Amino acid sequence: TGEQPSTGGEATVDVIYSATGPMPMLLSTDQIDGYMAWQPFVAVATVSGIGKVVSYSQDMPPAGMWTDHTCCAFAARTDIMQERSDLVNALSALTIAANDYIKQNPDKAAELSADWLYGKDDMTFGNVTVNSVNVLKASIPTLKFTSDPSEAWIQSNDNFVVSLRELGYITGSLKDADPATVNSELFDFGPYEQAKAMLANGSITTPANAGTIALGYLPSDHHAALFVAVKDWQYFNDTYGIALKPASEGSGAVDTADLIVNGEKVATVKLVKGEGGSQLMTLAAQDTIQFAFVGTPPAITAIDKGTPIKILHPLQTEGSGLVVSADAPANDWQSFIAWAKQRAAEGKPLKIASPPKGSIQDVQLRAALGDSNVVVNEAQ
Amino acid sequence: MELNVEHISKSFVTSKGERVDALGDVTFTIRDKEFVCIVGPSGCGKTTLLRIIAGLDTPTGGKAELGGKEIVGPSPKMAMIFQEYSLYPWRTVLDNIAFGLEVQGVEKEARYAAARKYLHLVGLDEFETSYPYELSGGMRQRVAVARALAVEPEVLLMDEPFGALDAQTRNAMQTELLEIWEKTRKIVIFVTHSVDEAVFLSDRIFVLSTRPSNIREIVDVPLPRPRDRTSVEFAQVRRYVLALIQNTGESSQ
Amino acid sequence: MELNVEHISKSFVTSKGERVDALGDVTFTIRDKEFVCIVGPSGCGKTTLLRIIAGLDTPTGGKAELGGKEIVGPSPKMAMIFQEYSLYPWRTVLDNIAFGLEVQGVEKEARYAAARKYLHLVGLDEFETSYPYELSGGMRQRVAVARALAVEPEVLLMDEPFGALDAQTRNAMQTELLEIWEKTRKIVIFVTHSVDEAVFLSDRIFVLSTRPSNIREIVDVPLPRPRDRTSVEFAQVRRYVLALIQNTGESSQ
Amino acid sequence: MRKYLKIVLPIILIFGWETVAILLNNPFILPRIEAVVAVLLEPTKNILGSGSLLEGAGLSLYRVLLGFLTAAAVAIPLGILMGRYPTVQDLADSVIQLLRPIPPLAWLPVALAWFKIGLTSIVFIIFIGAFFPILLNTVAGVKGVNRTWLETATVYGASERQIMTKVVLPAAAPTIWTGLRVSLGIAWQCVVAAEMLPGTTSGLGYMIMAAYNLGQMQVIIAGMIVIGFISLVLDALFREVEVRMFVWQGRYQ
Amino acid sequence: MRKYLKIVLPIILIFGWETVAILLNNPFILPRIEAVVAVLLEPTKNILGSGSLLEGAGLSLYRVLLGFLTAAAVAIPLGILMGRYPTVQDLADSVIQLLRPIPPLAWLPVALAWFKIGLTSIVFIIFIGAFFPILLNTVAGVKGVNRTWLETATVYGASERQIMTKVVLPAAAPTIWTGLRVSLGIAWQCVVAAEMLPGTTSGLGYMIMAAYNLGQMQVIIAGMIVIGFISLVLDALFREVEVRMFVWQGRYQ
Ligand SMILES: Nc1ncnc2c1ncn2[C@@H]1O[C@H](COP(=O)(O)OP(=O)(O)OP(=O)(O)O)[C@@H](O)[C@H]1O
Ligand SMILES: Nc1ncnc2c1ncn2[C@@H]1O[C@H](COP(=O)(O)OP(=O)(O)OP(=O)(O)O)[C@@H](O)[C@H]1O
Ligand SMILES: [Mg+2]
Ligand SMILES: [Mg+2]
Repeated sequence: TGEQPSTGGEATVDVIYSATGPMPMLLSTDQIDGYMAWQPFVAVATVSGIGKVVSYSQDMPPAGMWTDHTCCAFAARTDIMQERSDLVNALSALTIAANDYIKQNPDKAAELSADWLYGKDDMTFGNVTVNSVNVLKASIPTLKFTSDPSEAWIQSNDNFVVSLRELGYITGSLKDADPATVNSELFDFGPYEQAKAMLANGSITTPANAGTIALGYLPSDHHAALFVAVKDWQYFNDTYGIALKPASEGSGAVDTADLIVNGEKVATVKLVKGEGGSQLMTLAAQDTIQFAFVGTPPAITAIDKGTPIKILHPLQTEGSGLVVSADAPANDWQSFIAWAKQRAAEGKPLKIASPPKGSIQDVQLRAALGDSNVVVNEAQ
Repeated sequence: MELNVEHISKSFVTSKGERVDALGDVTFTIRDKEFVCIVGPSGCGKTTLLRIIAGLDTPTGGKAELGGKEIVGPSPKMAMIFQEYSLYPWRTVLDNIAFGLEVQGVEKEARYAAARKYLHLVGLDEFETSYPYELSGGMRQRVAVARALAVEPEVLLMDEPFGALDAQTRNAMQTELLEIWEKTRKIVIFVTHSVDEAVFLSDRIFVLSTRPSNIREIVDVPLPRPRDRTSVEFAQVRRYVLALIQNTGESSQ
Repeated sequence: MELNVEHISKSFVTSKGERVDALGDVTFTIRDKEFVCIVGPSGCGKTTLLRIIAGLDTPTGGKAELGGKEIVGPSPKMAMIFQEYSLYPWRTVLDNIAFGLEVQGVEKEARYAAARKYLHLVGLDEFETSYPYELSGGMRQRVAVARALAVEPEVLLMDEPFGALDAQTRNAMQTELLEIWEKTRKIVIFVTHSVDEAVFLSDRIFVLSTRPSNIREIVDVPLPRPRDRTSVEFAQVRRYVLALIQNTGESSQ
Repeated sequence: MRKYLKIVLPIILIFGWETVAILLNNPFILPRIEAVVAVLLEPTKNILGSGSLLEGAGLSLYRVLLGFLTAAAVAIPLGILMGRYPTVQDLADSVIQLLRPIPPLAWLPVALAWFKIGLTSIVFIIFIGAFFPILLNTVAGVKGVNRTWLETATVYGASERQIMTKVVLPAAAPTIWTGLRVSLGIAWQCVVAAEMLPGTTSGLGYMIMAAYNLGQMQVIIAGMIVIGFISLVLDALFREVEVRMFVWQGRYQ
Repeated sequence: MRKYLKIVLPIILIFGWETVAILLNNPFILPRIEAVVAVLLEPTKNILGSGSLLEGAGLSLYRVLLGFLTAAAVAIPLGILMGRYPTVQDLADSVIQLLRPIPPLAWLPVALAWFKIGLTSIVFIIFIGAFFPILLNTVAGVKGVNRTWLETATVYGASERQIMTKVVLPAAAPTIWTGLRVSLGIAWQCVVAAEMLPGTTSGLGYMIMAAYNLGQMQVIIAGMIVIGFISLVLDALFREVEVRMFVWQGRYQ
């Protein structure tokens, strides 16, 4: 470990891979100059006053490239899609309905998410204590909750395939595949269409009993659809006739829920909290989980390695950001790059923390810095 | 019942692969109810000889017979008291004495009754529920003796049982052992380094030579019991055996 | 140089908080170059007495003086040989013998020269570079003796040094010790359980009583050296001391 | 006096902590004691949606005990077999030596693949940590059984089963117990790793890692203190049982 | 014969593994042996962008040794002081007992806050794991130093410093060495936890966790095998040194 000196006259930035949890601490103890993270860690910085946002992910360069950029999606194993399409369609429908709910009730969604993720607890960041509900109220509006696999969204995924190839993270079946093959490998929008149709009809077809299934997700408000669907299950039951009823009441995360369609229990759903998208993909490969809420890049790399899953439709887009400390001389991307160049010239290149290699945030940060002619060094 | 040892020899192969001839060619006969002591230089094979008689080791050559039957393994007819303390520290005194009977499947009541009898014989009644660590060295060896007697063996093998005791306790134990032996009358083979002890206790003393050892001489002790250590006859036998030993050990190391 | 012990008493408080009176009131004088043996029942305080003389323990009452000066702590004038083996197993025989001199800051060459001299005296020249584990029990005690002699003390305190040896080795060691003592001539205080040993070695035998102990009797041994264990005079002294001890110990436990 | 000493350092540390915390004024690096105490004082309050400290402690205790007991149930019989029969030892040894150094954390993926999400995986990780200390101590304990105790049993004609239950097990019990004590401590060390498994949303280990992922120092430190404290209490319980169960060792007064 | 036995179980396991792997046909649950061997056979190939197996092993070894040596450098002097002076022991004991059971993983956030991103934090986590076994063994070793050895030195007038360097240290050395050996194994167990720290993108532990996140079971298992193997080799080295350094214990032939 240790920093390498900046090379030549080029501007460099050191990227430090880290779990997101310690990032606010690292920032406020001057161990890093900024971090690129998913929500609600961007909101954590602004609400607690530790840092400020340089750029939300959709605004990062190259200009226009990241508008509506892909983020998390609903994915399922191909075998269950073939054998139990009724179940897959029903779950898709619930997800779509939940996304509508969030769009209509962002504050309620923030509260339910804060309940799931933090038990609505206060959080302490150094000298500042903030309420998690407030953090999420700041965070939820910066996300775009949509279930629509639009052309732009597909294009954004294709952009990621290109970036991941360039970074050397794609080595398998997608390495040399043409765009059409890539898309047919990655996506299956059938369940989305069916779900839309059922919602439009106002009735969900009751699937046959499926025993116990498992759905993986990550502790981020990107997956608020799951949180609202479970925490306000009564609403979904009453409105759509489909619900995930938690096995036990109380605050905090729920690990088991009953899938109820038209008043009938269809399946026991284990809700598996993972640590990262790639970990969820491993679980899917082992058939430990059959469904996942997961970032599309981990799904892409997993499909590339032969994991039998398909991406069904998005959960949300955008939702990450680059944060620097509150007193940093950077307020937007331009001034950030100027700062980075100045610090590189002083021989003290900026240290920016990022989630693991190949994550959306990693790919975006590298691409944006590259576009601004800044070389990325990996701290070892 | 007689005990015959016929041309017994025993060699060991050490971990280094060297051969150690412990016993060369040992032959003797012990008469019924006889008390015999074995003396000899350290490392000459006394313990080995006892172990072979007890059936714990097999001889390289020759055989041992008890009552005309060859000894091929441990048998309830023989009890051995080891050189080191061998009481089970997790058992009370009474349970230690009852061990042999327990192993033989004797009922609880019966074995405790027998154990109490021998506990009384060695004069430790009040220590029935004590653990070994609460006893002095001398008391422990008395418990070991009681345990051995409790199974009512034909032969009692004792490997330097009083070696670790101080002079006084040792003398007292010798007197006690003789009293017990007189009451129960079995063959006793008693290994010791102390010529004094050997002369005080035994009917005959077997003097072993250095390795590979055999019987150098068998000394009769014709004195009536109880014997007086300070008598001239006692000193005579003692002097004779000491001289024998002194000539036996070429080296003192 | 004389050693005086005046009205020494010593009490311990055990971990349970009970008081044990080890030494009651002990007074004696040892003359220059005298060889004295101390005998007495187990636990009567022999080791305690030696430790007080060596300056390792302080008496509860009274005092010990060497050459008229009160003993308040360990001094290079005295060397002690402990009841247990006390060689340093990680040092070779030569380094063990040189230990006392090394501690006193004697130069390497000088201390090895001195150590070799005493190594020769105890007849172990060829074991110079051996480690203690490679020696038999008797050889180890000889090394301990050499180590004690090497610092050329005025007083040599020996606590049952030959207790763990077999009869033969023990006899040989006694003879050797006397030879060394005759060559170097210092005060020797020798604790033993063996009356035989005491009679063979010493000018006078101090017989201690049971706890809280004091000197029961001091027995002169007027026999010329080398002594014959099998002689009638030897047996007489032996018998006398044995009788004294037998009466001393009321209990044999 | 000694009792006071024991609390001197903790008190100094607490004062030092608070002073440094005030001077640093950076709760990220060192939160004030109040912040941690505030967490500890509300053990029934839900923390960050991962249950209360009390629930977490209870759940982790349950998991640790389950893993620990499973490990004991496998390791003790296997250890006894390995200690008593060289064949079994030879069979198992190479695999055990290779598996032993592998960190519990490295087993996470394997646990998940084999035992799927749920209690079994968690228990498996704790099992892995607890298994080897128990196994190694059991083997050592059984191998260390005094040969004389075994041969005594043989002399009295004990069967292999009797030797196992009446000699080997009681004799090895103290060593096995030590293994259990050490291993329970290690089982606690594994609970954080075990509760990192996906699908886990409760337990002290989970709470610590969740707090880590949310940057909540005061919760982490509170969690560490609770783990330290529970381990202390369990260790004290084990010692207590040890003192009662193994009085016969005569070590405790 | 015994040698063959040692490879029987590994062979069975390998066959069993391969059979199950073929039947399961899911490399995410159990990869084929070929896949693991392929990883092991190309130790210089970059794996998952986290460096090659060889680099990872080298780097982890470096970190482990650094943490281990630091732990030794602190724990041994502290342990000696605690073992020799009850005051120091009383002072430090309660804090040590509380800190000991806290899992290395739980220290991650603390390490990060105190030692910042970088080598120091990693070394600290390993330090935590390695520290306590060394400390406890050193204390035990120093406390276990034969009282007679200490008193012998006192009798010869050794100063406290001389007693430390010439008696306490050499006498406690074998126990301390055992502590070091155990602790090096534990240090390896901590490397995975340590390499989970932010800013780390290399080392065997990192590689295992990265492979875990990417579902590369063959890399995980290869990493586990390499860790197991390095530990085995280090352990063998320690034993080798032990045999050479501590010949004087007379245990090894
Ligand atoms: N299992 C063994 N392997 C190798 N050599 C052995 C073994 N048992 C005994 N010996 C050797 O056989 C010889 C006789 O040993 P034994 O124990 O019978 O002597 P001993 O007369 O009882 O000695 P002591 O008086 O010291 O008890 C010794 O040289 C000893 O080293
Ligand atoms: N440190 C101590 N604390 C308490 N009691 C002690 C201590 N040291 C010795 N004693 C007691 O003082 C008495 C005398 O002990 P000492 O070791 O001097 O006897 P001894 O005559 O040398 O016995 P032995 O012949 O068995 O060596 C014993 O009863 C012993 O229990
Ligand atoms: Mg013997
Ligand atoms: Mg004594």
